Amino acid sequence: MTHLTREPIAVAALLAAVQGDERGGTCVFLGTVRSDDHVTAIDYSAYDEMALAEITTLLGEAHARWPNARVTLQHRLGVIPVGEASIAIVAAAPHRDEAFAACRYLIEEVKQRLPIWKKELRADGSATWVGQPT
Amino acid sequence: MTHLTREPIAVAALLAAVQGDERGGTCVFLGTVRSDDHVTAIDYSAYDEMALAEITTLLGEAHARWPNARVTLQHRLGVIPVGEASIAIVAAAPHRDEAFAACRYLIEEVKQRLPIWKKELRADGSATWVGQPT
Amino acid sequence: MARVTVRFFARYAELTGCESAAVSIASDAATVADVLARVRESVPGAQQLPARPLAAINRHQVRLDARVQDGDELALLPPLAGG
Amino acid sequence: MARVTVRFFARYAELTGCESAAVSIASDAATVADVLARVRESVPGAQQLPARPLAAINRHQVRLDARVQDGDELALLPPLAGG
Repeated sequence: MTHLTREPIAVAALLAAVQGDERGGTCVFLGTVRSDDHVTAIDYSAYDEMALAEITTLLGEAHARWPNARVTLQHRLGVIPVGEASIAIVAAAPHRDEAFAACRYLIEEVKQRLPIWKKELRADGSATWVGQPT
Repeated sequence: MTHLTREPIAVAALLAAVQGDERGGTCVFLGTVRSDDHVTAIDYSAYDEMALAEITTLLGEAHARWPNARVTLQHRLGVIPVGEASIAIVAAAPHRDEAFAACRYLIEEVKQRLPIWKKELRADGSATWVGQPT
Repeated sequence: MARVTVRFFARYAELTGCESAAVSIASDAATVADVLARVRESVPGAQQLPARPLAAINRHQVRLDARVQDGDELALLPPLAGG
Repeated sequence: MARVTVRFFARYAELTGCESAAVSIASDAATVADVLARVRESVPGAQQLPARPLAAINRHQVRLDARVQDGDELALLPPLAGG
């Protein structure tokens, strides 16, 4: 499982990586590019080596906290058109409480901790870095 | 979108039904048959007409509570082998809080309110109704 | 007189060997409990139904003291286990 | 003397027109803040970096008073926006 990709995210492969006969609940979160404010796409970039290390840390934290859960995630980089997924998180667990909790934990930590940046691209050719003081 | 099916659930079709350019967060819950206690499959049956009416009610409640969310679900009936999904719930919303909340609401209500029953089938030919006082 | 279609599901259908039964009640003010009592008499195996099963009239859950009317569909529902 | 590789990402790479720069610091006890001061002098556009950017040494976030050592990779990180 590669956690950073420049291709469209294949959720089926993520599901296959974590589901199993003992895990009856699976929670998936998909973050997709929104069409807010005339955005047509977002260009995602990363400090790849640090992002990968941090993803490994995050997944380890989730596994420590919910030992019966299996979790994985994939973040897409590059130019992602509106409507396509930039991130997919999948958590499978024996019961749904753990699956929801692990999935939610991971998306919150991803947003706080991954060295990834986004530049919104608009139809008029303008571009804006997200989350930057201007 | 048919909410009760006797075929394997196609999550992609459910996603397509609710995702959209204004909805950046999608939460999916999949309930799959677990291999607990030598179970090899679960035979799901329903009071179809009432289950369909109740599903429509539930989806309406979720939409009323999270007006920006789009939600759908599909419940599979018949004999479902271990590892395959009996239910899929999908909620897409502008932001992830609403998507998680609507998805979680629906699975809890489904478990409480749908007139659906399950009979666990085991390799030795035995079968047990789930949730029955014995 | 009220003619009611009684439907049995899942384990209750197994207990009675029956999916649907027509039941007639003379009273103008019959309740679900009255129909249930009649069912216990007339449908073999129905004695094994629990004392107070979940019930729905015309696809809406009701209490056992709810009134039934001519033409109603009364469903007897084992403990719900969807999902 | 410490030789440090400084990496710029996203908007900071745009401001400096640079992805990576080698910086040498004479002090044995140099901090991230010292390297940052040197970067502002030597890399065109780096004056526009914020006063206190996020920083990581060898892929771990650190404070600006963290020590840098010879061979370190110091990354200057715009506000994180993953997901």
